[in-house]
Amino acid sequence: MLHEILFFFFAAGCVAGAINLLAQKHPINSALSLIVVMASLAGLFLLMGAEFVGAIQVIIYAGAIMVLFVFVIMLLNAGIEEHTKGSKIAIILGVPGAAVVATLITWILLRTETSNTPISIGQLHGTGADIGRLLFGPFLLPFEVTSVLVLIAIMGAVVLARREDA
Amino acid sequence: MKELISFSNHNILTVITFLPFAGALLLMLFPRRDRDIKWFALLISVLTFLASLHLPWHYSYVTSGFQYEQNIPWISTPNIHYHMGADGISLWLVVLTTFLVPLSVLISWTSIKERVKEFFILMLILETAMIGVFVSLDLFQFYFFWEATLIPMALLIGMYGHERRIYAAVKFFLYTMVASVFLLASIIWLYVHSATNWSGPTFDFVELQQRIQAGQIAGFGHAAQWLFLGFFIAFAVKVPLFPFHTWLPDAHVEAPTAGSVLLAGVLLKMGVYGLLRFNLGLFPEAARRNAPWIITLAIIGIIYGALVALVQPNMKKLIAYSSVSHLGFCVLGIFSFTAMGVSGSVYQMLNHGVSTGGLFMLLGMIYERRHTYDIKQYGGLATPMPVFATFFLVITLASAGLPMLNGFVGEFLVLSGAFQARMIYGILAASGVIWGAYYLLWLYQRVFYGEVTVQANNTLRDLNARERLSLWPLAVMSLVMGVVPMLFLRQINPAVQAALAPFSNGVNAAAPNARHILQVLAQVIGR
Amino acid sequence: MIPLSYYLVLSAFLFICGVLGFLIKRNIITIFMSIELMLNAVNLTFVAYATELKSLSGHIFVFFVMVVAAAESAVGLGIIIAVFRSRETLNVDRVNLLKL
Amino acid sequence: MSTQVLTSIPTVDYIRILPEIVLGIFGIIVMMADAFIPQQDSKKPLGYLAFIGMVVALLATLCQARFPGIYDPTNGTGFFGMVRVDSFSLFFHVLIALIAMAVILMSFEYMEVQRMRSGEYYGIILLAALGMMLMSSAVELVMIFIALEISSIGSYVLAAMRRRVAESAESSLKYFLLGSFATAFFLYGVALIFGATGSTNVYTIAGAIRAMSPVPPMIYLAVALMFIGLGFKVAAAPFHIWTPDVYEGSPSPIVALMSTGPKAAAFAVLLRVLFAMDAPGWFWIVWVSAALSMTIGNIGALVQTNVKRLLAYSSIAHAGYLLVAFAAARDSGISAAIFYTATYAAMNVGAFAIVSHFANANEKYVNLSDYAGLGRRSPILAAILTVFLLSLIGIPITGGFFAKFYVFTSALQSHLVGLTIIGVINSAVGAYYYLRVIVYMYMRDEREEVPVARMPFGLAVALAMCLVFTIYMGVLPNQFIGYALRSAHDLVR
Amino acid sequence: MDQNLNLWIIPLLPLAGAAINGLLGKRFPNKLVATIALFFTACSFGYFCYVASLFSHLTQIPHIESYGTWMQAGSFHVEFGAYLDQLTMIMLGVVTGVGFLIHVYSVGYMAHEGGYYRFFAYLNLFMFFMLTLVLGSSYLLMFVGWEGVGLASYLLIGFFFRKNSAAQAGKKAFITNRIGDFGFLIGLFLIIQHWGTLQYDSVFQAVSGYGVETHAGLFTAIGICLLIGACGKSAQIPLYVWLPDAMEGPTPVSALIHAATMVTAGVYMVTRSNSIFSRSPHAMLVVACIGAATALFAATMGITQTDIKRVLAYSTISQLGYMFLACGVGAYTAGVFHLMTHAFFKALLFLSAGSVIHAVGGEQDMRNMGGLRKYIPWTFWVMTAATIAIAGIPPFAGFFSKDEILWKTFSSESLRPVVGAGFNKFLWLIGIITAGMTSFYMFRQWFMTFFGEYRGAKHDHEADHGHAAPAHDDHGHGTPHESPAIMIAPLVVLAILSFCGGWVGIHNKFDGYLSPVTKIQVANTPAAEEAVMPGEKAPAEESGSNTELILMITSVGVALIGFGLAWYLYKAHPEKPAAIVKSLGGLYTTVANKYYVDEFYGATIVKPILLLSTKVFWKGVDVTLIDGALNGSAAGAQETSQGVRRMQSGNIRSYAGWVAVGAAVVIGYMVYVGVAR
Repeated sequence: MLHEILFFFFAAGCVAGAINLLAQKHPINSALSLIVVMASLAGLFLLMGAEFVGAIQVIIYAGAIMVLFVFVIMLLNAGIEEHTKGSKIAIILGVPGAAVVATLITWILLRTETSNTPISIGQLHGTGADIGRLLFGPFLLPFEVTSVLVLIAIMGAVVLARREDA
Repeated sequence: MKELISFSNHNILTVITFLPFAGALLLMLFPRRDRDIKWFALLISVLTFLASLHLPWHYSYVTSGFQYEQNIPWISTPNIHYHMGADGISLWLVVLTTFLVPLSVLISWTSIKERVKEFFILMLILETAMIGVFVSLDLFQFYFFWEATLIPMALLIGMYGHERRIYAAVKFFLYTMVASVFLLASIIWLYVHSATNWSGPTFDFVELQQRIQAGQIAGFGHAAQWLFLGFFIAFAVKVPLFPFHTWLPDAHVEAPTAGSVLLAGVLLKMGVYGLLRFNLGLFPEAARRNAPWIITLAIIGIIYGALVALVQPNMKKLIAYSSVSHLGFCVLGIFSFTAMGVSGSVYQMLNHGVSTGGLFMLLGMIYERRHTYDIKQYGGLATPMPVFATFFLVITLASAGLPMLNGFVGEFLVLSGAFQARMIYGILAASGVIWGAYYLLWLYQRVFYGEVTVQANNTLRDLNARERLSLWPLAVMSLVMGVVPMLFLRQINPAVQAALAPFSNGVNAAAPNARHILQVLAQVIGR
Repeated sequence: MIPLSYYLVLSAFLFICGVLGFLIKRNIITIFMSIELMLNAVNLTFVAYATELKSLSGHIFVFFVMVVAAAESAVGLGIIIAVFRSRETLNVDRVNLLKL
Repeated sequence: MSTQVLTSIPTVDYIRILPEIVLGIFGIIVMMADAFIPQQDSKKPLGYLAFIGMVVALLATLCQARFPGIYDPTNGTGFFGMVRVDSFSLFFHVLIALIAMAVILMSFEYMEVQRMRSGEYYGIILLAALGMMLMSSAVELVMIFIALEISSIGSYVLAAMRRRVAESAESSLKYFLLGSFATAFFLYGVALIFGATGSTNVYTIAGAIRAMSPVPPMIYLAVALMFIGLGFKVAAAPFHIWTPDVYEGSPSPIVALMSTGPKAAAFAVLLRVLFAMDAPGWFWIVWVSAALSMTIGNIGALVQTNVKRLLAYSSIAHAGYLLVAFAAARDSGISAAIFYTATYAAMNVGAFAIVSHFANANEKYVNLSDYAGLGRRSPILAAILTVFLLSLIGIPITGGFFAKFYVFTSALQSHLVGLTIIGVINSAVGAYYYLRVIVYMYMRDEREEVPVARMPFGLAVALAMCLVFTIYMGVLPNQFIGYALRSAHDLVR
Repeated sequence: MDQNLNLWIIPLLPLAGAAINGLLGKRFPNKLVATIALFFTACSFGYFCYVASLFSHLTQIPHIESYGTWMQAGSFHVEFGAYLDQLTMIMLGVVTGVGFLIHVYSVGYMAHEGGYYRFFAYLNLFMFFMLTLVLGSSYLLMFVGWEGVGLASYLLIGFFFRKNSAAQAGKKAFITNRIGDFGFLIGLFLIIQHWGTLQYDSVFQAVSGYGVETHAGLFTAIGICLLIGACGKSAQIPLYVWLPDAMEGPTPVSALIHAATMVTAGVYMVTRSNSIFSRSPHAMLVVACIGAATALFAATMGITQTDIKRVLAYSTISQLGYMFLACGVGAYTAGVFHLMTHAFFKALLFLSAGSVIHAVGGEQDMRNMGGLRKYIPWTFWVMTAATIAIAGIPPFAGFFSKDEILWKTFSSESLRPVVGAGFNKFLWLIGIITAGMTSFYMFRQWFMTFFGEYRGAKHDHEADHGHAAPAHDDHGHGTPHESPAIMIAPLVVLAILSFCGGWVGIHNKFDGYLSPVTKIQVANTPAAEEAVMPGEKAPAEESGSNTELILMITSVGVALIGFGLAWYLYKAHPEKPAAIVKSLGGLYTTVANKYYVDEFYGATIVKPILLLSTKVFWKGVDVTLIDGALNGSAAGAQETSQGVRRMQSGNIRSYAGWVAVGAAVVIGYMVYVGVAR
């Protein structure tokens, strides 16, 4: 029962955050909504026993990444977004397209039998230790390669942020 | 000695084909000293011509099929061979090519003043490609050379042409390009479906012909009509057959003289050659089925081209339209499926190369002096330029099909062949003879006769030695081809017989009634 | 017991919210946040499936997605700063020098 | 699972990622060396270093090829099934290394002319190349995703490298936002396929899909989502929309890289996903996408006056031709696609090399009208560009011809007559706009104010590479197509 | 086996002359040019005489020589060869003989013209082709000569090429001939189609198996096709229009080509093909009708002409009509006989007309002549002989041949299968009327030229006179003067021939000589003998000769009436014609304007064709339809391209929108496949 309550609580948080993200005019509000979504997701992760993932969801996403976002919003002094009508296509084609996509995905997800499998706490424990074993075992190579990804991101960020002197 | 001849017989086609290309490569290394470049280009092209004389010289009358064959694997996937070979038809077309190129070099001697090096490089590359088209027996290789002619020619038009050169070059390029992709698709289809139980797919013309005749190609029955059309459209545009001809006047008017000469003299022949070699050779049934409307188009082309030529105010355009008319004869002859018609058609190709090539050279000479092709700008030229007038007259008459000059033999045989196939073909097409005389003589009258009307024409100088040198061979050839056609027909005839072998029974084409045309159309649409 | 489909549909909803955000938001940063939302939605799917399949590689995937998201956000925000520097705007409708 | 942890990694596995290791090391060296070069100095030494790195990576790849057992068919996978070295991956490794080498070479001059001082430029190229290489050898979706991101992020950054130009930042932004957008779709697809099969390894998934009967719609949905993501990366219609803008704004050498390297790698992934993974149901999607790409690319290019934009549209069209080979499937189709990728890389890199040479400071001269009379002022370069353009048209004796030829041959072998006809008509239409460039170069009167610089050595080498390759593929494609066939065999084995 | 006569020498000699003069003549002095031209022509004539001397010794006639294959395709082949029989002999004689005389005349006539070498080269070239025409052993060689003489005619008519009218006339001649040649070609194709060859011997051999057609069939078709060719060359209705214009050429040319030789090629062809024509009464009928109609029609126009050469031109057409009439009624020999005599007197007429023109300094309008008798007595006398000859007054040559034709027209039975005997009488009537008219206009010309007072101005108006031959200005003559001896000499020879050339026809000698050529075997007609060999043997010999005598007297009478009328109107009462003209009004204008035939052709054929070509074909089909469609599709592609461009709005959100739509489609399809399968 608690499980259900928690699920619906976090799910409601996700949904509300996502809708608010869309609804808010000021980016900082959107960013805060996104943090709500992420935090709720972390809750959902924990609900499914994904401890490690839930933790880093908070640390990396809600913590690091969103802080970066907020920082940049502040840095660039972004105000309330103007309501420009730059794109009719996005509204006329894009939104119906997205709606179609949503409908189709949902439909398929719902009609697949496996989807009805109940998920309960403790089915799978994604503890740090297990994850670590995997990361340094079969997923060693991706893990190591991630360093390259980070490296390239750092170099890119440096290049982009640096002022080019004439 | 015998080994030497056998060796040279084996390699001669390669030598002829790639000698100009080698020359072009060497030319690239030349410093930009125009004089040396011209002489070198002339030397190469003359050497090629001399080498090509080997072909008729050592032609064997006892063996049938292709001669001077060379067949070595080139690419294994797909199975492409480097397969050279010539029969009586391609042999003379090769000689025609090598004959016209030195003359084109001569005619360009002073008219090309800028980017001389590029000009002659392009011309020699073009020669290689043109020869390659005629001697390729591998369909892929054929297409390879076929496309390769496109670029140098388009560049020659576009770089050295007149005011609307770009339009003309692009039109020429696109027209032929669009058409030849269908050729490519058809060739690939043939290749893909040519595999048999005991041998892999092939591009080899001879091999394909055998497999088609033996019915070994899967799905050929259904596809034949489409393949035929795919080949046909590419060749018909090149010929050019009405209504695909509109690129030709533009291309000719804008092209530099040498470009026009080679365009009319050789490139158009590639289309007719293709029709004869491939459309007839590979799809005899479809050819017979489609002959009525193709002949109809050819006849329309003959009359239509002549009538439009009649009213052109621009000399070069006039000759261009006359080409439409003349090439109509060639197509007509081929699709008459009679020995006379086809031999005549091949002969007409050679004739047209000589006489129309000559006309374009003459127009080039006058253009060099006055920089206009407008007929109104001329009149009375026979007074200041009698030698020019004489040459022009000879070539004009040759083009008009005067007996004892070359045009007659071809026209006569074609018309006679067409007449045998179906009386009305011959009668309608023969009316082209009247128009031919009309527009050519009218042109001649307006340009050469009467008093000199434009002051600038009074001081025109007559032809110089170089120009005469470039015209003499044509005039002589016109006469020789008119008087001793057997020199050429001896080798053409067996090849024509071979080409017509699948048509030997029930030679006559079906009646060209409206119902038949509708049937063909329905077939085309219905698929 | 919450069926798997609840998670999946929730995830799909979030994903589409991200897509819609991309389509209707004008501020570049918000658009970028929409993308993050999409990635988060995918993460939810991964975790849900991982639980269902009792396979930890789903978690691993989420881990990598996060790393990638972090890297992307570093670079992405750098790009946004660069754009802001040159155009003095964050409105995506005004960033259209390149067109046609 | 715990036993796996204990299993030590065999040495041979390191050889399986040897080129990547080399590139990683050289990337770091370049990055660190950057610190020792004063800000205002030319970064050319870094370029040399990067070039050497690429050469070493190339040698490493060749070393891989020589190493016994490494790409032995049964035992090609390493790192717990993360990467697989086979003819297919080797092919793309070599291709990407060569592309990167050419791009580095042409960048020397470009950096000078554009007064770009970022040493990271070369480092990022190296690391991005690493990502691309890894894409071609990765057989695990995690690995593929990360590699894809490495190459993408590298491309995003490189696209923004023209720091003085607003367009560059904008193109980077567009690339980045839309790229991430598409990546999200890809990722979603991965998630679904993971959910449906319980695996992220391409070959395991293939096995699972084969075992399933009927294949659940979920798989189809997942394949659709993955196709959206990858279709975006290869610029296939209808996901091509970013291409012209991004290509126009990015630095020319980077466009050369972007339009070939990541694209080739993405095609490799697409090949893996569609064929090795045995993805179902995609035939008509690819068919339509191919037809659309060809048509939109060629039609769109007709009226372009900016050469880079024109080549961008052309790249959409070429993606379409490539997809024709995909639709044809079978060994011949796959090998045709592989062949096409390589040939397209050669001619396109060559074309962009010349474009970047002519572009001059701030890429001022990239309009068609700036090319007027080039044939006279710079005959050699114009001639070389002509060769590339002719190859792009598909004229014989150039590689482009054989590339198209193989594609259409395979299409006809699979009885795709309709697609073939659309293809050949398109290649005829496409001739027009390439020809327009040639027309401008040779047939229009020159504009004196457009300067023509001398051809620097680096560019010459890069051009020579591309030219030789283009012609070689056009005259003797034998060996190459043979290799492509073998790769195709390896891929689906 | 007969000896090889090397007949090729006969045509090749003039060709050699033409080649030498044409290629090198420009640097030669006029004397040398003339010598070369005369030498080769004379040699040709001489060789002909040599052949003639051997002719009677030949065992086999026709004597056929072959020199090798000209062309071959499939089973069809044509040889270079010579075909020598009596007909050929006559034609060779006329061509080389008269040709030589006219060459001689030209030496004097053309002495002061520019392009002397050109003239003689052309003239020799003409000889070559004409000899090829008559000597060739196949229809194709005949066609070669046929077209070749057309070329020579074109060149020579346009000899004064600076004159637009001359150039125009040359072109007109060539093209009108081409129209005829078109028919000829079709005829040849028919022959090839049925007998696979064009060699005379093979064709005639093949033909001999057929009988006379009772209904129009193959032979009629061939015959009419050949006839179209003959109409073109021999200036018959409806293709006669070129001949009057051809008078723009130098007068010797008119004499040689447009009177004596080339224009008679049609008659030669019909005669040569008699075995074909004789098998088709229908074709014969057409030949006869065209001949008769042309004879009459041209004669009416001749009456109104005032240009001395044009009168002769129409007279030529009219006389050719006579010959066709003869051939049409099966009297080939009569036709050829008239051909020969006509060659003599018409050449003479032209040459003396030339002499007159020469005398009065290029003037050709008879209204500006008169009284020339005193100034140029030689010319006067030879012209008198010729005029009497053409008028058909015995014992001059024209009388014999013309009388023969009229008699055969009256009596022939070869048309009997298609028309009744009355039709022959009708044709005869036309013939006799024409004869009267001929006599009238010829004497009119004679009177107008030589009698009365000299009406010519003093030649100072030369510059503004359209018809003036340009090069006579250097004479500066105030009064008409006689031509030099070199011109008079050929005239005298021709005058003698005109006088006595007809005597060979007495007692049907000529007929007998030619009969082997025209005698053919027709398988299925019992009456064939008499039908096709009229005069050879007549069942009612006595009554026939009585009728013949009556007809003879009638024709002479008519000729005399014509003379009398001419005398009355143009000698006795020179003011009368004007009054008559006035009274005739529109009729006269119509006839004087040649029935407006040229205008009619121009308005109904030439103009519409040019208009059609320009407006419909060129501007319509080519530019608008085909290129329009192409440019339209190109523009369409550009439009589409602009559309594709507009997709590229530059807005990221729009791009995302496209991606979303694409995604929706892709996902939609895949889901459809996944679920539906």
